[in-house]
Amino acid sequence: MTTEIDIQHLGFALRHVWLVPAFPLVSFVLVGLFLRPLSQKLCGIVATLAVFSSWMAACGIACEYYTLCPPGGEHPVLVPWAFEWLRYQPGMTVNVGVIVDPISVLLMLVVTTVSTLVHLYSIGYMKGDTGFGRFFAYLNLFTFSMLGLVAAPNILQMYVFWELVGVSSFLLIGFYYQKPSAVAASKKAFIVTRFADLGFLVGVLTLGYFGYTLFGGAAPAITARTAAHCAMPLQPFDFLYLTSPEFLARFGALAAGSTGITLLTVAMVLVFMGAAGKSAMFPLHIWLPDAMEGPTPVSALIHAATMVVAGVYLVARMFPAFAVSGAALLVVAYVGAFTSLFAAVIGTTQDDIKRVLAFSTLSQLGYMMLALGVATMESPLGYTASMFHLFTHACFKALLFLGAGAVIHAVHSNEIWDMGGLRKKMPITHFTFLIATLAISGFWPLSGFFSKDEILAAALGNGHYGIFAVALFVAGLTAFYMFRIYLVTFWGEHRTDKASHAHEIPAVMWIPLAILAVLSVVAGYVPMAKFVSIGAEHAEHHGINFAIAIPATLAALLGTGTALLLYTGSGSRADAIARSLGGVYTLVKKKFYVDEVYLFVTHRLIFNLVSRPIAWFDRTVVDGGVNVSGWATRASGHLFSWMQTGQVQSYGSWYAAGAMLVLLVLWAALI
Amino acid sequence: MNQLLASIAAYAPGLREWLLLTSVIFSIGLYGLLTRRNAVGILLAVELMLNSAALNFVIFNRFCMPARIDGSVMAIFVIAVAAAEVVVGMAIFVALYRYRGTVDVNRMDTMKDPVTSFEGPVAFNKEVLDNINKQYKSHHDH
Amino acid sequence: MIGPAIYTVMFWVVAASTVLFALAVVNTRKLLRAAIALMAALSTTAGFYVMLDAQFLAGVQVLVYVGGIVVLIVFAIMLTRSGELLEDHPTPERRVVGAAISIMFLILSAAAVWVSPFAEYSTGKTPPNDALSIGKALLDPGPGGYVAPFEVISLLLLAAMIGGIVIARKTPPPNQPFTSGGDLPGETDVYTPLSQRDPKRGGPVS
Amino acid sequence: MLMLPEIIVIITAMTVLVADLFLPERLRFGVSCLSLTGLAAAAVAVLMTPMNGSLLGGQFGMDSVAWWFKLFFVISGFFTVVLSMDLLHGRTTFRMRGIGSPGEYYTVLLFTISGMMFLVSARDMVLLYVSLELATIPLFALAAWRREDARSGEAGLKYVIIGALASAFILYGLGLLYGLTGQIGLEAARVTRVSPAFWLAVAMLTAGVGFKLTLVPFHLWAADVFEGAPMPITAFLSVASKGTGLAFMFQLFFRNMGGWLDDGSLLIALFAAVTMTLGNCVAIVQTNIKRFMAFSAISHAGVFIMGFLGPHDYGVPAMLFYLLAYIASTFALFAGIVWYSNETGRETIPDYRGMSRTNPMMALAMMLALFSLAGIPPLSGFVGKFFLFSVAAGAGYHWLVGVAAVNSTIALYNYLRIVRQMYIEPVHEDGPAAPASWSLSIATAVLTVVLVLVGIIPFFYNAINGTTIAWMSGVLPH
Amino acid sequence: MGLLSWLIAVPFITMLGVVFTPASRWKAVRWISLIGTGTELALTALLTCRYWIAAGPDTAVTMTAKLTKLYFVERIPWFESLGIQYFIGVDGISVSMIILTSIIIFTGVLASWNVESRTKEFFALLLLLVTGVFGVFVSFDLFLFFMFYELAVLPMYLLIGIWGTGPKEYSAMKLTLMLLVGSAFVLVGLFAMYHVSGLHTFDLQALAQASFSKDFQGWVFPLIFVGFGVLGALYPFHTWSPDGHSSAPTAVSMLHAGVLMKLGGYGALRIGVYLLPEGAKMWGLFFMGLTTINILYGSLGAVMQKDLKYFTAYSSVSHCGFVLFGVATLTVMGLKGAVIQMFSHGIMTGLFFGLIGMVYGRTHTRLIPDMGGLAKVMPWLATSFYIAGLASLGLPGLAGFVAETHVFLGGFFGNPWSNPTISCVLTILATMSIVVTAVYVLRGLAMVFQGPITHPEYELLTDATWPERISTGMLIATLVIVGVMPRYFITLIESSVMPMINRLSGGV
Repeated sequence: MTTEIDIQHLGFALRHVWLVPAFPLVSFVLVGLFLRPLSQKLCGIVATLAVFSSWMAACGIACEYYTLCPPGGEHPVLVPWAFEWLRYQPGMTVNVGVIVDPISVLLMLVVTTVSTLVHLYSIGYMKGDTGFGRFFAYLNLFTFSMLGLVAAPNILQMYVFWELVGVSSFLLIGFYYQKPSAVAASKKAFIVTRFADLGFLVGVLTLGYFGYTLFGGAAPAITARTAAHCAMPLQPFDFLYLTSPEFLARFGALAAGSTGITLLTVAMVLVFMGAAGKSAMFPLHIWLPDAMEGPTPVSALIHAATMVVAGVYLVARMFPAFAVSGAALLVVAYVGAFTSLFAAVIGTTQDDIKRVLAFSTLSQLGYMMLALGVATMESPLGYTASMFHLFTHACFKALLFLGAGAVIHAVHSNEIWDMGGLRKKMPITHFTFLIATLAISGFWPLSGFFSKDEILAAALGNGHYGIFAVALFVAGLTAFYMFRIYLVTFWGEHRTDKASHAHEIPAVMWIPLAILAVLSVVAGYVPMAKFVSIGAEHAEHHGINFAIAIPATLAALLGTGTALLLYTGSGSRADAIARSLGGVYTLVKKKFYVDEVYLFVTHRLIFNLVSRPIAWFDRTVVDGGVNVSGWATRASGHLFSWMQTGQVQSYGSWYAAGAMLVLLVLWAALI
Repeated sequence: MNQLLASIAAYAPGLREWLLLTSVIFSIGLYGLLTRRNAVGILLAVELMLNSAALNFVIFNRFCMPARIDGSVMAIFVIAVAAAEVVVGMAIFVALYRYRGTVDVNRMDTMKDPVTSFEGPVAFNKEVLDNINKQYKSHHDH
Repeated sequence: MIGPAIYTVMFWVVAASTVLFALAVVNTRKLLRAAIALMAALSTTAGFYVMLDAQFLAGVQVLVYVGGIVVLIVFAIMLTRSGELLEDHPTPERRVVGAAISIMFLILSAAAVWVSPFAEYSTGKTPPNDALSIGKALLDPGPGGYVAPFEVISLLLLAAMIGGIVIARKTPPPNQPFTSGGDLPGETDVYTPLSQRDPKRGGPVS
Repeated sequence: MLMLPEIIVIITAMTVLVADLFLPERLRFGVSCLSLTGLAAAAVAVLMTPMNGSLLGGQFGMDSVAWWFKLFFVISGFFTVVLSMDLLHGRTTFRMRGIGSPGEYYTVLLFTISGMMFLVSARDMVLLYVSLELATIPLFALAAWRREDARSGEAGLKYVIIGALASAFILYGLGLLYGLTGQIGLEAARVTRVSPAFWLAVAMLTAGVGFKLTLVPFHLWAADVFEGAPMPITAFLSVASKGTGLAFMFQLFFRNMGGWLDDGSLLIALFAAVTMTLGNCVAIVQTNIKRFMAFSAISHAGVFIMGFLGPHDYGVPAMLFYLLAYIASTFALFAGIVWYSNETGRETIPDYRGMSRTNPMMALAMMLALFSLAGIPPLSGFVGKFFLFSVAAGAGYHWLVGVAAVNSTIALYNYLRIVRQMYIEPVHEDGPAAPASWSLSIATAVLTVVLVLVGIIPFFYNAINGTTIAWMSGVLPH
Repeated sequence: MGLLSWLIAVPFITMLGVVFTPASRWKAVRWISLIGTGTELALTALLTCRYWIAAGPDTAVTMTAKLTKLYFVERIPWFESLGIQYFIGVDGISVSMIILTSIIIFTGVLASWNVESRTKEFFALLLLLVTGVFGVFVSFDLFLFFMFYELAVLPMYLLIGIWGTGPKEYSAMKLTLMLLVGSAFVLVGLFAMYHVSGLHTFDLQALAQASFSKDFQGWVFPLIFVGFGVLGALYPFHTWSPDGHSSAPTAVSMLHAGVLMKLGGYGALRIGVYLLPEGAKMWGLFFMGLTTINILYGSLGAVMQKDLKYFTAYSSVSHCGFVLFGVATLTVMGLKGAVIQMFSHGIMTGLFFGLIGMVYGRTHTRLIPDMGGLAKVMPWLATSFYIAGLASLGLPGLAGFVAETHVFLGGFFGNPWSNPTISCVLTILATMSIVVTAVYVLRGLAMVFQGPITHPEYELLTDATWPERISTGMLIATLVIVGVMPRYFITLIESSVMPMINRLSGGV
């Protein structure tokens, strides 16, 4: 039953949906241009207030949306507010607006909550830093662009804010621009994501092209269905159109030449390439570990909770299209699975606390991707599971990062071997960090358990046994490396004097930790299936599916056990195993030398073998050509000037010979 | 006798023979102008050429348009022009002789194009190439 | 009958002599001899004029051309003292090139002239070639007359004479005043700085 | 009275000759003023003569083209006199040896101008040939005017010999034309049937015209004579004698052989292309400013004869307009060169370095003249070249327009070499040249203004075009 | 004297004012030229408003029109016998280009605030250059167009020759000669059209109605396109651009890269595509390929440049490649993208070269390895440099993105007359440039501005002075406005591009 919703008279929040991205934008302009030179304190407050008010607006939207169309029922896609931004050609305009549907509401909530907490936390964390105002301006810019991305009703607006998110992450990673490593990391992040965006752009172009050419036929049916919900008329770039069954049917039918792969798959793989870049999937993951150079709140906000999930959100948004081209979905699944395994394995060997958390984020993102990958339109459990895991992961991963930040703030070093025995010095951080570790490892009462189970159930349900096995093994690994860093940092004796003098973080920093801890506990019980679902109606399912829960918990227990075994006590046992593994250990520690390969490819191959020869070629050959033509005229000048010998009689002979030549030419030409 | 006279008369010079004559004299004059070493000698050759051209006019007058006297009048004017030319020519040669002590035409080539050294394409390009190499010394990589 | 035969014989004899004299003008190494050869060549051309019923012209030719211009040339030879020493041979390649060009010219012009149809009109009526008609033609302002060229040729001769005089005259000894300014021997071409110049010649009036 | 301008010029020449005898040393300057007023009077006389009519039974004709040519000759004569005033009256810092005797100089100069005017109005071969010789032979004398200077003598020698050769060729050509048609008048002697002798005559006459207009195989005398002759005479040679050559070509190729012009247009196109390219290329390697101007004149000759190609009712006005622009630009440039060589005696291009700092106004005038010669908008050179290119394109010779455009680039390179010396190089170490005398500065100012305005104000082109558009239909035999 | 004649007259009058101020008060010269360019800016604003009012209502009409609708037309017969007239008017494309030029010249004058040696001649030549450029953008008579086109090229020689750095004579001469050879090609094409059309007039609108045969257009179009391409840095003829720009003083390279290179694109569009549609169809794909090389070649070449100005010169070669690529696509989006790219790249390069001049004024070196960590010392310049860099790599929210997406979509959609797969492949190759641009922009800027300060003496460098702040501020504001709210800017361009498309598809 499609509830009759008329755009004109919606609730206050739904009518003013544009407030959510507007607040951070206004505060970015305010802080960036005017408040920065005034006072640092004021910047912090204004920035946090702005994000907080956009959080409130998001909550308002969520409530009104779910009162309008109650959970469990039909969730129509609304575009309550939009304006024409850019007209490419008479039939093809791009509207900027805000889309309201289950996943965008969810994302808005997640982004605004984590962003508010991180703003609060960084007031304490960044105190006394010279670039305080600049930091908050960049944070607000990031929040604005993330909200813009989430609220994008069409793929081009998403691409616009996609780039803006990339730039703000570049600015934030390179915040300490005095440090060469931070500068290199920010550059690497931006270039790698930019490379992925190339694929995304080509994908957008293909979708735009086929969208426009097929727009004539498919449009009337779709507009009939969705006209009521949208402020502006349907356009080729809109998601409503791109994911509509009519369009997909016609587009899916077009085969790309002899290979038999449908054009739809090609487009979807290209789009996924953009998503893979932003969510740091396997080939394009190298920038995320280096992104840890930025201040920790940045890592918490961007590289844990919000930006990296943009890729997942994109795939979710285009899910119907992915579903129609089955092959693209398989690609998503396998890439996701492999990344989670790959990252988890590396995570076990890293020494830097933030690098470990980074690899754990990589691994959890792999989880979400494989969840989407395994889902199909018929049994869309994976879709809900992925969104659920996104929600829970945002909470506890942000908490982990903020906790790590607190620890680093106290010990002034990232190395876990410099810390140790901090549970006595920093009790609140220790307690919240423990909750988050338990959540991520997937133990029963906490949120991690529920979301991970749903993913495993989805994988099993749709018959992807291989992926299920990998996911299970990764769950174990996650537990192992999480408890490894937990034990090394908080248990055992103080390894350095700084660790011994560590003191608890101020209130403004531990309040967000507490809130996040509560959230990561409560988040598990939210009945996500009712709120977020797609495709066919599926049977109500409640309670815990024990067939999945038991093996998952067993794997987690196994991982925790090995961690306890290796890292409590003197820790010599860990080194012994490391030595025994020998080469494999160093290989894994060096992140499988992927960075070195990239560096080699770019510097040696592209710079030396391509652009230097081009520059040389341009300077000598093409430029040489121009110079030689100059020389040729000069040489002909010398040649002709040779005739001027100064001898009168040679002039006379040239004269007479010339006259006769004229005669001959006349005779030959005109007889 | 008559028969002998008649055979001689058969070779009477028509228009063609006359014109052949003038072109022979003209080319001899031209040869003189191109080879004579002494400037005055060249003027002699010029006189010859002008004279043959004047003769040409008279021939055409006699053969083509006897009713009028255009050819002869033109010849008279040619003679006058030749006179003027000789006057100026001789004045210049005398002045030149007084200054240079010779009127040998081959030595009158103080003014000619200085055939400067004319560097090949690489040399011309050399300055540009140095600029390029300076620009691309293998700079260290960051 | 005799007339045409004699006419032909005379034509070929005079033609041959003209060509020989012309070659002499061009090739003799002693310049005076070349001048005399030129005189002979021009007189034979006067002979041609007679044969072509242009008696007045022959007279003018002998009087003006041979008598005036060639004498002037002889004066020039004397002045430039090029008559005394033997003129050295032209450089071989100059000679070859000159010969080649002139022979080429001869062949081309002869061929062109030989085959072309000129406006031949041989009614045998001799042109009114006596001095009276030429004189009248020179000064007749009407369509047939040549009064304009007559005036122009006088200008030309005057201009050539003035030019010749200016170029060829000797500068007078220093003490004698000279009519044209800027030519006094005192003026050397040494660059005198502005300050030392006398006011009359554009120097600063102190 | 149609012949009034010529008569005025001749009378001025005579009075100058006589006045030179009686004027005391102090009033020597009066000679120049006399010739200037004479030329001005002649110019007024030309303006007043009607544009058609004939005298002396058709021998001396007058039409619009002749009218314009006479005007241009008188104007260039006027400016040559202005340019040579300082040199002749010793008002120069760098003493020129032996350029004296201003009276005779002006007389001979005026005679050549009258010769040119007669040439334009000649309607039969006799007057044509004699006036051509009157326009050329005195120039031999003028080229060799400076007796003590070996270069001037040598220039005179070369000019005499090649001039004599050219006049012999012209005479032979005219003789053949007379023979072919039996008529002495130019319009009357139009050949109806094509024959080898006619082509021989055309070849010989082209050689004669080539000598006067410095077309390629016949241009070799130009460099040495321009370098040897005194500076004002080089100016006169490069402008007036080129105008005479053009007038002579008009008389021959339009009036006499108009019918056959379209057959020979490919030959003319080849001539134009080769002359332009050679002139511009050799100018690159020149260092002496006078030799440089010789080659620039040669390249401009190539541009001129492009007017003969296309539909003639556009070619004639385009050529006349370009002649006007060429006169203005070349005289403006020569004013600067004459002034600089008078004041410092330096004649090589590198010697002009730093002039923009020592004498900015003169440097600006010379730069404008150079850019006009190179054909840079909005100056008149550009407009003139534009119309000539359009004529060539109209005739279908697109390749020639391409060659001409590339040539104007090479020409710009040549002219920029001088501008570079003036504007970019440091000041010449021998110190600045004294400021120009009042006569030269006025002349430069006037010429530069004309140079700029001729391109922009349509009056000039429309005037020329209006009068000469019908000229061709009158002349061509149909 | 209509509005447009005043538009051309104001810089000329300022130039005369500058020339006639006594040499002693050279400081006043800067203020005179600033006032002059200021009035020019005001005039442009007035022109834009009046155009917006006049052209607003009939955007619908022009959708199907075959001839561009001109506004504020002024016609004065000049040489009637040859059909030449002083015919100036303006349409959407010209208005956008006029806005660009007046902004760039205003900021150029501000950027050259401390030119001490021979200031009078410097500003006089600069204003003469701008008069030529304004003339080109408003003239619709081919003779007038060509006259202003060559007038705009010539002052470059003196400006680079006298005030330049490095091998200035060599690069000045090379620049002038190559541009003139380019205009030689155009000249041949111009005359061919004038004569073959038989209309005996140089009026652009009339020639547009003349029907040229197919093979005639076949050989004239490449001539015109390559002729204008030389100025628009088409691939094999671009070598003057790195030398010319690196030797030119700041304001000159701003004006040259910012505005003069746009003359090439504008000419190719206005005379190439508009007058010779059939020729454009034949050669479209070929030039698309050539300009793809242009784009990739320019950006790859820029990666290894050590000198900041060479770096920017190569990047502007790549961006001008976009302009010509857009023109070669012959689609609505392509042509529109070309015009927007002309505008946005003009502003971007103007900003870039202005900033390089300012940095050079302080550190007296342009070699990237010699500089480092300047952000700490001059934050304003560093931020504006970064904004310019991000605009050049096509960050959404700045003008570059709008233009590039238009060009890519235009290329991707392809036109009915050329093989769609090839145009898709070429467009994908072109899109790769956004990555390479990101690489060299960030690499260059990071080396110069970020990291620790390399030389101790850089510690005491000062940040931007007030003229520099105003100029950079203005340029950045324009970039942001066009980037964020492109709608108003684009509808006008679209209405003046549509006639060209109608001519292409519908034939004359």
